[in-house]
Amino acid sequence: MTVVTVLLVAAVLLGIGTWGVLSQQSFVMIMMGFELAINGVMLAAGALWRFTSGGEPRGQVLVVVAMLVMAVEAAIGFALVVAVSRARRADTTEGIAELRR
Amino acid sequence: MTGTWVDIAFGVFAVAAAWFGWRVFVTDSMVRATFSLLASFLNVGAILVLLLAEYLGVAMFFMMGVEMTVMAIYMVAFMMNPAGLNPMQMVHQPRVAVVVGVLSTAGFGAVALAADLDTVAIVDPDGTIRALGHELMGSSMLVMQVVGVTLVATMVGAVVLSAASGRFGPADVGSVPPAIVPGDDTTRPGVDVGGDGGGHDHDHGHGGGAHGHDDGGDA
Amino acid sequence: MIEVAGAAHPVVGALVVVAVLALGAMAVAVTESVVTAHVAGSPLGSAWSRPWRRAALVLARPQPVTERPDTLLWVLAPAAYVGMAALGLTVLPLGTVWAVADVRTGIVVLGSAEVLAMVAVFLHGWAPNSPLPLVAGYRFVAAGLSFLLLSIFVLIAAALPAESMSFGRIVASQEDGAWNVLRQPLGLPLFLVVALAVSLHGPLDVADAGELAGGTTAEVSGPARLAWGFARRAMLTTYAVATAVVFLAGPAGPLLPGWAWLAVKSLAVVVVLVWIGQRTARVPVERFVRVAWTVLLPLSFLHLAIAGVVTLA
Amino acid sequence: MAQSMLGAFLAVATATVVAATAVAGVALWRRPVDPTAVAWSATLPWLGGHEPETHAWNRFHARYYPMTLVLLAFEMEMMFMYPWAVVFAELGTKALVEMAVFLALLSLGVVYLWREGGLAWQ
Repeated sequence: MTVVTVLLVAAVLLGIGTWGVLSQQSFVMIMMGFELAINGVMLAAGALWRFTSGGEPRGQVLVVVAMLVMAVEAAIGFALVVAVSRARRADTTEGIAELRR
Repeated sequence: MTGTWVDIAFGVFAVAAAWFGWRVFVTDSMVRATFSLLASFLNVGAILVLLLAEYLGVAMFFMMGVEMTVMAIYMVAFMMNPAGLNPMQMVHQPRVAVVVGVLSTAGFGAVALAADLDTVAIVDPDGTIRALGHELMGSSMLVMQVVGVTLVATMVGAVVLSAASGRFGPADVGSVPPAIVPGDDTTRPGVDVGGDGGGHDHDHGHGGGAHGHDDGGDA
Repeated sequence: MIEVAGAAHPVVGALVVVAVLALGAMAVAVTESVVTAHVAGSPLGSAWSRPWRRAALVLARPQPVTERPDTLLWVLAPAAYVGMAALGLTVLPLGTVWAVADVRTGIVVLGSAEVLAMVAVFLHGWAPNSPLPLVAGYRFVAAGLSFLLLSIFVLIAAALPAESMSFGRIVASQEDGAWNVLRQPLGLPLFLVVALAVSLHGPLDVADAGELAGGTTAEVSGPARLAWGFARRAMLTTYAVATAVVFLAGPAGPLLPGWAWLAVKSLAVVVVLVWIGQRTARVPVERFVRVAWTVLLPLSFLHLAIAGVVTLA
Repeated sequence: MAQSMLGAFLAVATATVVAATAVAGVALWRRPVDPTAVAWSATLPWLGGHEPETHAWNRFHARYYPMTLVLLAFEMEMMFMYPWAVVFAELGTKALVEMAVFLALLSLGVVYLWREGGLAWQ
């Protein structure tokens, strides 16, 4: 377990997440992709904190902020899903025709 | 635990994190997809514990457990075919997506390999939680209070968007066209209530689409 | 004086945890039977042996087959639920100087166990592909997302005087000062609510009560049903021990060895919990959610404030 | 010391896995209903004898969406409160005031949820 191996794992998670975001049609599945990408980011931040910072607490704060981004993204994202579904009965990106105009 | 065991554990958790992450997007069952993502998070949490970020790793279990439970609710409510009983393809631009995914992995990985990162040992591995506490109450205090404001904004936004009715009646009054027949929600212009209506005209073969909207019972 | 115990050998730790959960689950089953008989005014004689006879009957029953269940998750659910009871127990001190692993993040580990137990209950409702268990799973999640906050605030309040999130330190801080039941008086009732809800007992038994058509267990019978019955009693055991540790100074006490004091205190908590369960009517989930957010959550803020001021005084 | 922390978590993980596996073993032990004896019910949910009116694996609308979303945002405060609890006694009144401000701020969100009727079933 070195800084490089951990960062490589983070890169894989980021890549899978990106693939998911781009390929999925459903709102909720797209959010899953984002979360997996943020998962990779948190791992990378943890690795850099562990191996290169000497335990500087700000590195930990960075991970907490990444988690916060995830929570905000999830809460607002789900709320949008509910609102769009209620108003338009749509649950995929293609379902909202208005966005194409 | 000695170094070798840490390496072995890291390998297991790393493979599991990636494998579960991949399963999220290939399984048909929405609940399995959600909890595969949770499993990926748990493995990353375990790696964080191996990285001596004890608090962050364990907190990951906690936070992601809650977040994925909520996620599961929305997956079942807003995906047609939650259990994956009818296999279906819910993707677009699959080739582009794979290429971009591989490229981003390669790019990020190349940065990791190329960057000449000096390894610095952690000064006080037993004091990491206390150090984080002092940081949050000290120089990162502003971060915490800004986070507080952000979270309030998030909560208000989420309630505005998701609550069906506020104190002043239905939340979407005025934002949707009125029904042709008064009181009949299904005759509203732009509302698709047919079994195979315009909103779902892509390539997922299933029969339980739009009419499933109102099937849910009360929890 | 409790010292941070470090870690037991993994094999020893696993054996102790399994033994405690098994003994605890049996104690809970017998307590339930006896308290039920006592409340009903029926003779106690046969109540002592009733759990064993019922277990044997359950074992002999056949398992219904539903159409395309998610078999993997169906088996995983009770296993994960017991696993989370075990996870919570590992970080609790079980003797004066002994815990399986008195880690520095003890209360976070217990909180994680609680959250993941909620996932297990949801999966138990989802897996059989049957409407009633599914509805019960959602019902429990609504309650679970509400009582979660209470347990976190209560445990954080207990961590304030201990200056640590380790349960060993929490016990030590009570030996130095007063027991938490006295200096943080709101904590015990709030935590009892959590203990009942997370272990699917008493008035908050919303996931698998018999009167609610069996809830998540509507399609489970035979050995798998026995496993689920064991799991929820194992969870009650873990939370009874946690209650004894956090509020009654766990293994601390004169004359008797630490584990004996802990056993006595935990058993007392079990009796109280079961008795509450027998004497109170089930709360509808919607009402519980409203009460949890509008009454219990402000109470836990107040509790936190009291704990903070008392710690600084 | 760091190594002993990992050793502690090894013990935590071992006990968890052993207990879970033991119960998985019991839960795996299933005795199927004899399909020749009760042919029609063999692959239907039992439901206490009622006939199922719906497929369970359909869309299921939970009635408490706003509450879950507020919780998602609200529980983020835990990430700050745990480390805060550890240094609380050391920092004293300053820490008390700081967390009081933080929690008061977050409570606004909960109060808003309650006033908008978000706690009622939608």
